[in-house]
Amino acid sequence: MNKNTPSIFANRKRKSAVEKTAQYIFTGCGFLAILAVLSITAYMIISGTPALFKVGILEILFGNIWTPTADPASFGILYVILTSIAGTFLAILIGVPIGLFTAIFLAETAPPKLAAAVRPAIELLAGIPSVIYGLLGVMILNPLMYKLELKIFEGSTTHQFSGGANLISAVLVLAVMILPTVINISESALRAVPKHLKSASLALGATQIQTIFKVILPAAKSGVMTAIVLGCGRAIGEAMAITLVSGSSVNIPLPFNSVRFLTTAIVAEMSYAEGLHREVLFTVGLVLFAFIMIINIVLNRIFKKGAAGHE
Amino acid sequence: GSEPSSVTTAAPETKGTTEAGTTEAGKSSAGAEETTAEEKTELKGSVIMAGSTSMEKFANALAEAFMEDHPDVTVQAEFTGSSAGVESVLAGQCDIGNSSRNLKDEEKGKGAVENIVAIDGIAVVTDPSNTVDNLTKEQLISIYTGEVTNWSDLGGSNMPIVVVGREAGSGTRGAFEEILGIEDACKYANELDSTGAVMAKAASIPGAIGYVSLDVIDESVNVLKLEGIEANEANIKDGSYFLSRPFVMATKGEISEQNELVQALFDYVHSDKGTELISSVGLIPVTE
Amino acid sequence: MNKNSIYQKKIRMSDQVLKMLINLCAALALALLAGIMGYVFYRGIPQINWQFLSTVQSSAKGTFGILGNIINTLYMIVITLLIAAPVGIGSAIYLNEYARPGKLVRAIEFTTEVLSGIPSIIFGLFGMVVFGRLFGLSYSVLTGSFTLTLMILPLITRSTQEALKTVPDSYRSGALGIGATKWYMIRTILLPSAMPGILTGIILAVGRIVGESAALLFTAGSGFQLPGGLFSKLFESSGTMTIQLYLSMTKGKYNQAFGIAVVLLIIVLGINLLARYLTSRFDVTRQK
Amino acid sequence: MNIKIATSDLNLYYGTNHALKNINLDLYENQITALIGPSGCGKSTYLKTLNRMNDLVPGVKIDGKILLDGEDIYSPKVDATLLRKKVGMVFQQPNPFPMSIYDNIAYGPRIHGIKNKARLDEIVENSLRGAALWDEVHDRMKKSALGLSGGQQQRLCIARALAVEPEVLLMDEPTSALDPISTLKIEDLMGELKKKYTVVIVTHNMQQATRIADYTAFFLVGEIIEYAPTTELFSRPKEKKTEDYITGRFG
Amino acid sequence: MNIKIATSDLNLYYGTNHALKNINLDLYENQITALIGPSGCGKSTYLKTLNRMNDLVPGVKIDGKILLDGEDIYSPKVDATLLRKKVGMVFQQPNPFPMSIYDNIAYGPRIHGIKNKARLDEIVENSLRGAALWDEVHDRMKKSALGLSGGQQQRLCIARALAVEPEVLLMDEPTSALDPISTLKIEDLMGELKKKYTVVIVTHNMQQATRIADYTAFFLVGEIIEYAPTTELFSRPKEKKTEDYITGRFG
Amino acid sequence: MKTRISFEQELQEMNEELAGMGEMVVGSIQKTFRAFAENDRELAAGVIERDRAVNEAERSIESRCLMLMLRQQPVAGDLRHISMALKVVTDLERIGDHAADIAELVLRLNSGGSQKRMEVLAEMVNSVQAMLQDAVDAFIRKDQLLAEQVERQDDVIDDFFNQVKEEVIKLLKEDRESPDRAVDLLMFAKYLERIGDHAVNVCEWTEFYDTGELKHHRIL
Amino acid sequence: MKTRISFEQELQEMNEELAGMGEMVVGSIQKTFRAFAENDRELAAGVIERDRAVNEAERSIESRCLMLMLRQQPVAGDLRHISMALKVVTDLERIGDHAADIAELVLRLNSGGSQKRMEVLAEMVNSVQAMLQDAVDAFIRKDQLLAEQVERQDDVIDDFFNQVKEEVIKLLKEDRESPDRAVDLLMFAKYLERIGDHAVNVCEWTEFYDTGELKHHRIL
Ligand SMILES: Nc1ncnc2c1ncn2[C@@H]1O[C@H](COP(=O)(O)OP(=O)(O)OP(=O)(O)O)[C@@H](O)[C@H]1O
Ligand SMILES: Nc1ncnc2c1ncn2[C@@H]1O[C@H](COP(=O)(O)OP(=O)(O)OP(=O)(O)O)[C@@H](O)[C@H]1O
Ligand SMILES: [Mg+2]
Ligand SMILES: [Mg+2]
Ligand SMILES: O=P([O-])([O-])[O-]
Repeated sequence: MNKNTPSIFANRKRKSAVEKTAQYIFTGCGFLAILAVLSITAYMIISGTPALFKVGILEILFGNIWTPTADPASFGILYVILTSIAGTFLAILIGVPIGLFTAIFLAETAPPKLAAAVRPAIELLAGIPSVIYGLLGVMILNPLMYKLELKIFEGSTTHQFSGGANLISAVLVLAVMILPTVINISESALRAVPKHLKSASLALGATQIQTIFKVILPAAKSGVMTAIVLGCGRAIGEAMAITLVSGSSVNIPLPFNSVRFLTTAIVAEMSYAEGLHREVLFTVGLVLFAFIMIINIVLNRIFKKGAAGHE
Repeated sequence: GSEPSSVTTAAPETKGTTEAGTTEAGKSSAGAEETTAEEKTELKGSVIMAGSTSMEKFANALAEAFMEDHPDVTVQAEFTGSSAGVESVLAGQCDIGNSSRNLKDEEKGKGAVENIVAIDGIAVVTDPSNTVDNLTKEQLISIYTGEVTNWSDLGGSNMPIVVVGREAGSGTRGAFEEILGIEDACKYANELDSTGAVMAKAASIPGAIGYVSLDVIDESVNVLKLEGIEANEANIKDGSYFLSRPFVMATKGEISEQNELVQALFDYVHSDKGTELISSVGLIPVTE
Repeated sequence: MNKNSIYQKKIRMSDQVLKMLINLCAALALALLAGIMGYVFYRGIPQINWQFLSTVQSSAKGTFGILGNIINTLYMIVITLLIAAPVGIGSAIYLNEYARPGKLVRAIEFTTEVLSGIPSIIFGLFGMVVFGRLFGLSYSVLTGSFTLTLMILPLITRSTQEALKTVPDSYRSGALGIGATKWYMIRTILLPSAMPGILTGIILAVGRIVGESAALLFTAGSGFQLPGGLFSKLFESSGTMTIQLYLSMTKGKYNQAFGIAVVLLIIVLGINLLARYLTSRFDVTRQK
Repeated sequence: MNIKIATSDLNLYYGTNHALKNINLDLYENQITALIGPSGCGKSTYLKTLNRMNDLVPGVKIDGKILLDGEDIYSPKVDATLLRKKVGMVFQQPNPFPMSIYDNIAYGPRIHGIKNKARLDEIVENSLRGAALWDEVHDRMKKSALGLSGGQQQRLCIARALAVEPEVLLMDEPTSALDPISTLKIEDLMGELKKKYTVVIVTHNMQQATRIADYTAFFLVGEIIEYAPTTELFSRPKEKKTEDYITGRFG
Repeated sequence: MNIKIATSDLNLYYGTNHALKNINLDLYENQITALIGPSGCGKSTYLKTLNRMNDLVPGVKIDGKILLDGEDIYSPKVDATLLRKKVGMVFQQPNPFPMSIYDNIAYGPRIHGIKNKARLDEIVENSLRGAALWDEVHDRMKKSALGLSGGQQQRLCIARALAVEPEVLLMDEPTSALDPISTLKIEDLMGELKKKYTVVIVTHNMQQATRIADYTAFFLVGEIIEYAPTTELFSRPKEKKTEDYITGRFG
Repeated sequence: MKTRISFEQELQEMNEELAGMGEMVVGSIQKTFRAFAENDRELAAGVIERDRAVNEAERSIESRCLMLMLRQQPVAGDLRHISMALKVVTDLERIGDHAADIAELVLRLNSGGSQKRMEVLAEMVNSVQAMLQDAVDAFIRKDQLLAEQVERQDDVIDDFFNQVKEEVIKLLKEDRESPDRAVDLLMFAKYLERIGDHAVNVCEWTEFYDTGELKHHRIL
Repeated sequence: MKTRISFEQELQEMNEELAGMGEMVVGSIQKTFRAFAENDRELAAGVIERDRAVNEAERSIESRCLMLMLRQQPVAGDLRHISMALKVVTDLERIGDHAADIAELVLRLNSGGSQKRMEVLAEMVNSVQAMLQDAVDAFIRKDQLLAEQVERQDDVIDDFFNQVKEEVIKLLKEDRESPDRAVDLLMFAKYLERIGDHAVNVCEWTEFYDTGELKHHRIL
């Protein structure tokens, strides 16, 4: 019935062996990623939770006295948590608008040649080690801040002078540090907005600015959101750049107070801490971890909802 | 449970064992520029030290000098703070834990052996522009506990005091607070995690005060007299300058139980060359 | 001549204000960023000389150089990529091409996302305990590389996935439609097409390795010596340039820090240029 | 018939690429004019000169004159946004904004300063009716426009263009991304539109041009080869090149 | 005429979506069969069952029988790669691989184990000739295939499919992304192809179906409404639904 | 939403014009025959006049059909409809022509004054008139049964012609009629016969519209 | 690369078949006239036989045209070409019919035995034959000049018919011819006249192919 045409029934085994092997290897790789995350998560939880119960959840999270080496030790990290929240929030508050507007400038309004020249420079800045921002913070920002502090708190007896190493300095360093990231990602999000949306808006008689703010920006929302999430992540996760700049004392996060972030708390003390103190530091890590997760999930949820509305 | 112990048991017993035969040509680059190839027995391998940042200068100098003598040996030093050093020697992560304070009993209880190799003073420093050049012990205490916040109260110009100190695990801080009897009572405006950082802060911030290891002192800061006594080798030796503490190179178990590299290193420290080295970096050798 | 002529220009206030804001922000940001670069170069360039680049620091001679750190950085990049690139690309291929979309894939993607969000300090902790202590690798290139592998794995996986996603489905169906097996199709069509994206990911990863500090301080250590041997180096404490920059900074050795910063900037610049070159070189859609 | 848009001696260069060569074309009011020609012959380019969308392309050089109701649209006095309000455009790919159906239509009026809710509602309804879409979507105005089918999206884009009350409608291959049924719907719609608007449409589909257009211009490498009433051009083209193209014997 | 592919009682589900309902269709050897029908009616789905490209879609359930030369292509013994060698496919969007023209064509033969350079050269030339592309590209075989025009790319894809010496060619709207001239070229090519291959083509363009197909099947929501010789179906459809669809009076 | 509104409308218009032409032709024939029966010269002259309109209708419908072909690419029923129209107008026009021809004869015959009526011819006239009426009705209403019935009528008409011819020859032989009139009468019958033929053609096209077949040949 | 190869081919085929039909019709007429002149009964019978083939050619060409319309959506010259073919076959077929009709007359007339030749008729036959030949030539070669020339011939033919008619009437009156034959002769002339008309139509469609106009009406 099928003249001399070859049958389609399988006859080759070797080929499928290669296929199978490839599949197994890739599957293995896929699971390695899961394994890594699981083990880190497990590790964070296993090492971070015991202290919560030993010291007491409320005492750790809402206590405001941090004397880990005293006897009896006190492990309240409220100020540290507040610092991280306030610091990140303020950094985002400063960095994101500036970054976003700069991105708009580069993607839409700048002369193409200027944009083409600036873009690689921004990329470069996004790639440089964050420590360099810290270095500049210490070198330039701190002395400036101290001058400001001396002016503002002149004659104050209650204020503890921080020598310029304070929340504002840290926030500014963070804000500048996330700037390239925010600019980069939101610019590419803006660029990724299909050109035809822009044309459609302009063709309706909208001005360039109206088009940018009413069409392009909303359309790039998810990308901008990603930029913010990443900026947030970088800001909240940064340690080395701000250990020196922030003064690293555990204090209530007021602008001119020397403060300690969740990250710097770990960097500062992890190396020598032991016993319960060490466990508490892991708890700090866990809190940090939780923050990152919350930011990711909440922000993702917000913008996914936004996007889902348009399905 | 608390994990350090389990980690400790899993760690390998020894580090820096002599590696037989794997010497490669490029390896002796450090020694190549040397004029004198030593006659000593061919030691090979590496020794890891970790701990005090105050001891950085000493540790680096020691490592460098020792490696000069033994080109096939690498001596690495990490500067993570005293407590961390002791912690990691106990965890088997390094061979020697540098500590700029005496070991605590619990540390000793876990098997750490206190090998004092030198004595160091703690200098109290301010920024160079500060006119105050002497503090009493009480004044020092009141500054660090936050009772006095302006230099004008101490005879200086009207300038707020920026209290700079070390992080909680620091040997320097431990010794400083212990000697002054103000453990956990200090109100730091800056808690920095290395000696150098304190120096840098003190040097750059007007009104700053900090404490550092004596051996790092330079012209960038103003060193205060305490109770009228200058911080120098002689005053520390005779005990009139009250801020001093030992430099400890802790091992897990006695020195004799360590591998030959570590033993050789301690031998070197205690040799004449070693003593000379200690003095040359501004420390006081222990004479025993 | 007609009621609604097109000859009447309108000025819109809100447009003007927003435009000004955009220009202002851009000017500020650009000035800031330019200032940073300028300042770093201004401070750093004078520090750079042959000795700075070709020696390691010496306490005895009181000289400073970063050759050891440069070599360490190279080690870190090579070893990390050797591990992370195959695994990352492999898992991306699994996720995109093999796994049936469903809970499992979503789980993996979610976890990768989580992984990429974890602050590096936490990786540092994890690496220190697991690789440093549990595996007994102590402070070493390997500890650092393993840790960094975890850190950049999501980056490589994600960027590879993105790159694979941008490969039009039509290529897949095209290849499968003429009877290619899956792996053959991946090897001959997908990977070459995705290469620019994959390379970008890898180069970004290199950037992160170069720039990383927090995760390395506790894992790779801060050693600055030249390697003793090609392989023994893997087990030695090795501070990268960024770590050295951090250490110099904390010690207030700002000049050294700026010198290193300049070198780092130049390296990052080089990486970027390389990225551009490679992505265009491997861009299969380029019409030759 | 009135001349709505008069083009004279128009030349356009993209850098050194002479994309439009000495175009002279009168577009008549309330007529549908189709632009046909092979790929790359300059149809879209010409269309875009009519509402100055080409201004946005860097390196474009234009000379010659285009008069809209006697006003030179390339005069420096012209406000391009006013021009574009008058000369609406619909694109090849349906491109609704990622917002609700209502907001899509209201976008234009809002931009031109209409805030009043009742007025907006009215405009939205009229525009949707004008685009023969009202019946299909009036009960889901708040839903995202991206949920519509391709053909509905394209009619939405037409409605969106109508909402700013243009006088001329430019359409660049408005049905080429649509299935035959949607295409026929839009073609039927165009018959309605020309009662109120002057329509210029670029199409690759010659049958479409014959079905809907009153006039047809045939472009070839930047030149107009022939311009005539559609049935004339398609039944008795004067130029050999036109005949070759429309009968598919080109190239 | 021989029956090349016999489909009987074919049902296909995407999850719970019953995409093909009880399809019975005999495709004749060396004939062109066109599948027409409105968007989403299952044309592509049916086409893809013929070379098991649907296997790649998760959640697909298929029952019924498809016999290719009497062999059940859904038998577990079937090697899908051998099947696809026999049943080639060309897609809507021209999808040349991002490699040289030569490598594109040689891709298939190489998969199937042909290494010999001379033999490959021969296959490449024959395939390109078969796709009426040889004359246009023989002097730039090493250039990237992406540099070709859309119509040339599509013919390249056809040549690529021919290179594995298939017996059946499936084409899913092969000209819908092309301009009219390229479309006509490909249509002309198909007339040649059917001399050697059995061709099944999905098209939205009914004129195209009338121009090229010997048989036409009209699909509607997953069912075959009518299947007849093309001129018959287009001049005297038996079903009202068919007539409504082909005369554009649908919906 | 309805699609192809404009197409439907154009088809509709074409159809109406076609029906109009059909009626016009039937009207011409009726008038001619009435003129013949009632000896009404004016009526006959009117028919001749009217032939122009019929010719114009033919041109107009042809034009419409070709425009529809050009613009709408009709298939299936639409194509059959339009091609039927395109072809059928020729027959209608010829019928119109013949009506005018007959009207001319009528003018001449009636002027002759011979009141002698030829019975067969009168019957034939009635027959053809009924047949044509039916054909046009069938075609306008697309009534296949009626169309088939009309086709069967053709033989009757042919018979009538032969009868008339024989009658005329007889009359001539018997010298009861002048050769002039005889020839005219013969022509009259010939025209009637032709009208019958064309009516059959109209019916055949009507059938074609339904089946795509013409005289049992598959055309579409 | 050439496009629309298959379309061109189909057009070509249609054209050839059309030319073939034209020649077939001209051939029929020639044979008929030869049969008439040479009194060749067999030849005349052959023409009658051959009419079937002409009818079939008409059907076949009509079918081809409609298929081309269906499948190729012709425009411009192609559309005019195809629609011309579609319309012109009707005239060709009618010419064929008339050839057959004449052949029948020839069978009858020749059997009659009256050797008396009517000169006018012979002239008319030659004229019509030449005219038809020219018309078909013009149409096959798309020769507009020739076509126009042929159209002008029509009046000549009409004149001939009237002459024949008068001649026949005269013959009858003078009783020189039997009424049977007279009627047949008249019909002969009538058919010739019709053939002339149809030849004109053919030429008109030929002109339409060139201009889109038919009798000065814009059709396309
Ligand atoms: N933005 C641009 N920059 C440079 N050249 C362009 C640009 N847009 C179009 N061109 C060139 O101008 C010429 C005309 O292009 P245009 O888009 O007007 O053609 P078109 O007739 O619309 O073709 P299509 O049918 O493919 O849409 C082409 O040669 C094209 O390459
Ligand atoms: N991969 C898939 N998963 C789920 N459903 C699908 C998938 N592909 C197609 N469908 C559904 O199956 C039905 C038939 O789709 P198919 O693509 O075969 O239609 P089509 O006739 O080819 O349409 P078009 O003309 O738009 O290409 C549709 O309802 C579609 O939504
Ligand atoms: Mg275009
Ligand atoms: Mg499909
Ligand atoms: O670094 P320390 O010496 O203070 O531990």
